[in-house]
Amino acid sequence: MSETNQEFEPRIVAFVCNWCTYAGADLAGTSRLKYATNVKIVRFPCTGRIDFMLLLKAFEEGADGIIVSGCHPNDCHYTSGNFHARRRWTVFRGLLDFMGIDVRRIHFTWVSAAEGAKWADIVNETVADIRALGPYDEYKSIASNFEKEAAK
Amino acid sequence: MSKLSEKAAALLSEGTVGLVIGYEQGTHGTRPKFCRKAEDAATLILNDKCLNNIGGYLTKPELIGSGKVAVTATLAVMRTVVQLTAEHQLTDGNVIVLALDGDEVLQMASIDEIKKWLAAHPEDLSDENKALLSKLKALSREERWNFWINEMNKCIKCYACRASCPLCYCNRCIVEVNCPQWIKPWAAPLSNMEWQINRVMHMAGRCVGCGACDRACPVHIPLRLLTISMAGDIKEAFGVASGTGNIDGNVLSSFKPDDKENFIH
Amino acid sequence: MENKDSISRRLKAATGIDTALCYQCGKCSAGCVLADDMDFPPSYILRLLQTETPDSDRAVLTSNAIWICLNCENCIGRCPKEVDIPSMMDFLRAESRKAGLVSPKAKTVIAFHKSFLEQVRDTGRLYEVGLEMAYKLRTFRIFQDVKLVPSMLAKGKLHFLPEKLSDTSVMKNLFQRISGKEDTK
Amino acid sequence: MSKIGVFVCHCGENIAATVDCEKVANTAAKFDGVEFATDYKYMCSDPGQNLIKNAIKEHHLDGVVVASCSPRMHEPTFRKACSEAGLNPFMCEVANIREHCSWVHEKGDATTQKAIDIVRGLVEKVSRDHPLESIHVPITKKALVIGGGIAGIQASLDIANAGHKVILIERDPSIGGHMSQLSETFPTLDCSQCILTPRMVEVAQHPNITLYTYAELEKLEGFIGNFKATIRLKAKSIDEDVCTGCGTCTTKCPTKKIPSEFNQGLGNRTAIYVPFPQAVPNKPVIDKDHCLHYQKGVCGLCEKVCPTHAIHFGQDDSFITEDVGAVVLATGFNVLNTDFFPEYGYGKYKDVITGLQFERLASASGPTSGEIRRPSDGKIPQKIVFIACAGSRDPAKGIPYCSKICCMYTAKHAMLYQHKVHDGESTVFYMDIRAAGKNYEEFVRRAIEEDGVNYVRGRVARVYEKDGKLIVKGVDTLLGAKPVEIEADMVVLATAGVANAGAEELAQKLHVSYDPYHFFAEAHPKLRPVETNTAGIYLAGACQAPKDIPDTVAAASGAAVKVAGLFSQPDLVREPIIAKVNRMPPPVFSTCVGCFMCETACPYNAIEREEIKDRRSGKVIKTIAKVNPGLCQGCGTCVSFCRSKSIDMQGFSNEEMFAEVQALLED
Amino acid sequence: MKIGFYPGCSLKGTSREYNESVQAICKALDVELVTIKDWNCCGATAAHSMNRALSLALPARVLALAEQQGMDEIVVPCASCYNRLSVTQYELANDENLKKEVVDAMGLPYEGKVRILNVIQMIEKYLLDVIPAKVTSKFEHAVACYYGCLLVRPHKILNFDRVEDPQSMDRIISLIGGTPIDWGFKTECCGAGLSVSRTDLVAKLSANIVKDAADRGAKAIIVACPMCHSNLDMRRPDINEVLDSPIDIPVLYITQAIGLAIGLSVEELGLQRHFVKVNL
Repeated sequence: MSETNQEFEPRIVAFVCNWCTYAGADLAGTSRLKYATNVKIVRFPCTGRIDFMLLLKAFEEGADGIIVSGCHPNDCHYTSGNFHARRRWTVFRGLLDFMGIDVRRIHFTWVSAAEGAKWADIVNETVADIRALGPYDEYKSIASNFEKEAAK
Repeated sequence: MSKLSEKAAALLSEGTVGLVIGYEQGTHGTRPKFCRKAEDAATLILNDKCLNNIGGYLTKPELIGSGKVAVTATLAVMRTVVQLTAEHQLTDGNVIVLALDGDEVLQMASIDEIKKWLAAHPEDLSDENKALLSKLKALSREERWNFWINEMNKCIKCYACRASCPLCYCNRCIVEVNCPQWIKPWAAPLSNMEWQINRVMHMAGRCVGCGACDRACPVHIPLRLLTISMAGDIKEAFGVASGTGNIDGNVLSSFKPDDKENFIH
Repeated sequence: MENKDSISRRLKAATGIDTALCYQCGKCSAGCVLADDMDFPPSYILRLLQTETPDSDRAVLTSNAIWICLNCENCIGRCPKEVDIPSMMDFLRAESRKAGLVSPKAKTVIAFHKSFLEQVRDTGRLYEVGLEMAYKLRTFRIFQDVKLVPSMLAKGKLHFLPEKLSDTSVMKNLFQRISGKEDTK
Repeated sequence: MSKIGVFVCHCGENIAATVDCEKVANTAAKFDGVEFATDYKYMCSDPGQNLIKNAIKEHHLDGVVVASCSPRMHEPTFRKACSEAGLNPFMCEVANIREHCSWVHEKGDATTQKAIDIVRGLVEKVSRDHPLESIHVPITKKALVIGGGIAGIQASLDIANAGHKVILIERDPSIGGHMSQLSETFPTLDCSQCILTPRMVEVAQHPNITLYTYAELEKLEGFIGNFKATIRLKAKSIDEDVCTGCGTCTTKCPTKKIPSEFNQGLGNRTAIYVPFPQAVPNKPVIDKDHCLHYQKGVCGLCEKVCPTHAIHFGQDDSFITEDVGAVVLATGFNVLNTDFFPEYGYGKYKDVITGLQFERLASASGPTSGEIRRPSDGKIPQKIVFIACAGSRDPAKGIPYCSKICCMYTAKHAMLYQHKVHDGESTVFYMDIRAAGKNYEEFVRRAIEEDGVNYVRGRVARVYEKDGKLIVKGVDTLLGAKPVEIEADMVVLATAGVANAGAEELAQKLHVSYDPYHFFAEAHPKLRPVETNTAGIYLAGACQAPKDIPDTVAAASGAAVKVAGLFSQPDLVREPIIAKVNRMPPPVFSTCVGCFMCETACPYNAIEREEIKDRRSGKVIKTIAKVNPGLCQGCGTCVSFCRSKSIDMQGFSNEEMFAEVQALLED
Repeated sequence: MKIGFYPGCSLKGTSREYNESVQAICKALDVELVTIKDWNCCGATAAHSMNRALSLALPARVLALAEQQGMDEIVVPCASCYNRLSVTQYELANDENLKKEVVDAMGLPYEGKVRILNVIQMIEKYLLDVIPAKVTSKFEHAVACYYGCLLVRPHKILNFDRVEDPQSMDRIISLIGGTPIDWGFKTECCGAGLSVSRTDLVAKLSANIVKDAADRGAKAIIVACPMCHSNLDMRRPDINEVLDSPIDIPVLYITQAIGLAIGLSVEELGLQRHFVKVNL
């Protein structure tokens, strides 16, 4: 990959469920699809398991963007974990937006085990979107602020 | 003696309840009053100055013991009783609610009765809150961020918001969990904000809208706006009113297959 | 090819009636008292609309069926998919007139409806003698039902003076405000 | 400080071509807590696995990260290897640097860096992992089968033949279900009772099967392997041990005009009755609602004539409890009442009948001994009309789904009619012919081509009677929606298949989910068709959706295999990847406050209530949530829902996930 | 007892005997009908065939007038008017925009709260209890009760009787001593609005109805709709042209049948106005 030094390389974490999206990402691999290296995947049993605090922690640790992905509605391995997650994200997203946190940096998506190509697209789109938004300095500044205070 | 005081005194002297929690006039506004004897009830009042949510005391066994309790109730207190019962923190029938219907004192002993009363008396947002909310929502995202970061900067992590909230009854709050340390314990904008996000998310579908958190805040962060805004989102997205004691599950522990998902691609 | 201006789409946009719901069981046509007299029975009309082709749409608008439909509502009462065929017929009649594609066979029907509404506009009520006369002038069926007239008069069923509203301008205004929005001609 | 080993696999060139594996290993070696790191060509090969095993022993590793292919591929392999080397298998994590890294990125520093990051994330996770032990749940090796139709019969026999005990309960006085009512069966036209009755007898005589007829499930408690079923034995008013089934009582009973359920109202039965001659058990019951003794306190004739004194008036329902390890639901279906179709005149005109009634007419054991005679006057109908989809595919008045079986049984009915009334004319009004099944299409074509059944594509609008004829107003949509009118002697409605009465109640009793039509829901529509969401409860037959006999029997055998598979284990072993509510020393006991909001979040009803009692006084101090390890499937929805973080998940704990996220983003 | 009353155009013209008989039995049974002042035509089939907004505005004005004149319940004997008024009320209640448009056009306030009764509902609600005591000469005839379309459909909106095989008129006939026959055309359409413009079709449809009734031994057909009446009665010559042999069974309004049973005269009930002679 030809990278220029000027180009901003966003750091992105993906929170995915084991049964659909993780497997979909595996399929992207076995299909040898190519996508950007910026996204690192954390495997959860189910989207229902993804604690909203972990998303905040990712931002705190310097993530510029986040992907949250699981099984399509009605396809959940545990029948309804994704439905619960969907409600949680609806509420969480509204609250974050109200507090001025940039929800454009969190991409929610459903990727099934058969959608390797969709996964590759999602990664590339997210990287491009976050790259366009630039580093999440706003958040990082209060994170480092706190580090500074902690050091005192 | 007011009719309210008479009723409360009667409940105590009959032995129906061992404790009546209510309000009395204090030096600076109203204050909670715990009546254990009939004569204690003489000073009880109940009016729109009674803003503290005394429903919160109901989950404190050290205060109320194990017997029946009566509580003089504003609508917010009634919502608290209903919600706490749905969350198995109160036993239906163990709490007697005394409310005012004009001059008359209503005595409600069952959750169904209280729910009926609440359904007949919906409480809308105050004009002031509405105005504040729409003002904030009209801001750009960056402006909202700056607004809240500025507010969060003031926070001294005293947890008065938590202490005053009738629905913050956990034995161990998430801020006291250190494995992992979800939220850094010291006061700093980030951890303050994380604390508030946690507190508010934990109120999803449960907040009774009493505004106690907001009034308790010593640095005057408009905390109520967070829960009000969220309750609005929930109502819009799922058609569920917050703090109504839905026994079929909390808004986040239930779902409909066709819940809207316009943000998921 | 996608036909964005098909009748089906406009019908759905204007009334919410979705022709795609129809799965062609034919129960509407089976129960329609006039299916035998229609060039296209109701389910056939729906099939034509489902194709969303200009040819089919034209066939529908020029059909006689849409004008002899009685709106007796037998079809919707029995339709397993609750497709509101009577309201659809109302819509198709309006479309047919707008497009100037009214079946020549339907002229008498339209003439009657127009005469009827003119009576209502002018007097607020239906004045049957006036209606008959206007209708006959429109259709040149001067002698239709002429044999009925004497006995109707004898039985007190016809009056030569119309009953009117106290203020007939009320109706004229109402018609005018409505017509401003939609074609009544 | 932990001692973690990191093993980076080249996967031949699959990883090494784009990721600098050596660099990954070298970098990992410097991570906090990493004791040992190396790379190797094929970690999953025997030498690779030995490398891991030896390192565990040599370096006393307490955690292992294998950076290789997807954990969905080789996690079990590596965990097993660790286990063989004495390390708890759950202390081994797999870092996916192949599917998620080497295969999807070009060769370069960024790719190697990503692999390093992934490894770091898992090193941090593994350092917080805890050794976990598999969960063992004892199993009661006895199955409860609910419903004695062909599904329940098949499931019972299969389980019993696998050597396990079965309790079979049936609501009606006899087993047999709908299949016993059928005349011939499609597509072979063999006689239904001829193939069913031997199975019924087999059930009655099988040493492993205990049969309770006239019985219903009252209550089911417990969980997989450990259910406790309470069964209501409805009072039969006879002593079955004494009754010989001689039939004297049924012939003498004076109340003879009760519409026979078995004959679908086309014949009568007595108040003390055996539902049909081949009933199993072939002993009568007294229908209390119609018996003169019970209703008016008179009669008692049966008691007087019974040679063995088996009649016991005043018997009450009794209850028994059974410990069972698995439950098979085989409660079947019903046919939709046709009252909602007033336009077809069912109930108003005697000669408009349902498909199930036609079965009785066509059955040799039926009220007409198998002759097709119309109910009103007993005449043989010369013209007969079959209306398909009477209720099916009709969201307005019936049900929106396709009942699946009607196309075939209607073809069969028309065929049987033509076979029995050679000069008769039969017409089938249909919308689509759904004959997807082995020899099904051929069967329908035979009806049309060889038996001359007239198939008309269109629905019927209405049926009315005139001069002893039923005027059927239909349409032929293939002729441009041309109305068709037939003067028929009899009309047969292919009534829809619907969930059985009480299905919803039963589902709630068992915590089994059901669809909007009250059919029981399978755990997965494709891959787990005979399981329910509640572990240990299985589905057989038409209680899940309308099914024909072959599908029903296949599903029943499928459910039986699930039960036999469960019972073949000494006990139930489950991965310990489940949720757990924390416990603490008194006076806290647990940080759970018992709000039980997790209860509704759990898709498996695995959240139970645990009362913590004072050891001396027995007084309840606190009620907290408890996860039933037999039921929890480990989705973790409750974990992220719990406000006080009192529930955590083994293998994906808060601490582990938190550390992994932090480490992934570390520079 | 006072009820609002909307006669509609037919009852003032071709079907004046319907009006006469409604008024006569109400008077005899102590129910006062108060006519809506300044009422207008409901628009009937013509309006909704030509213009949807107009087809709602005309009935809406009638309902608005009734409200304005303090009526909370009106009886509408004409089945067509009853249908149009009910449908309008339903549509406006379910579409705020439409309601606004229509209210603007007619220029009257509109709430949509008036209860609309057809003549059978009015009889069932107010007269059923008092009729038996007043019956002087039992209406001992076998008759076919013909409901037509507009009284029962669309059922979702009208929610009156059963849409297939309705029974309410049959019950009234039994009450006054008659024998309602079971027949096949209770709710099949007679051709209604096409009476003038497509007499050929109307004759065919009405012939089916008259023939089935006569074949099954009905001595009269009982209706509750002026359009049904004029098609089956006034159009009888056209009908008989279609039939193999002429049929002369009369067509009576349900109110006329009741009137005869409680001893009202032929003239009071307007029976002399029928084309097919009433010789019961």
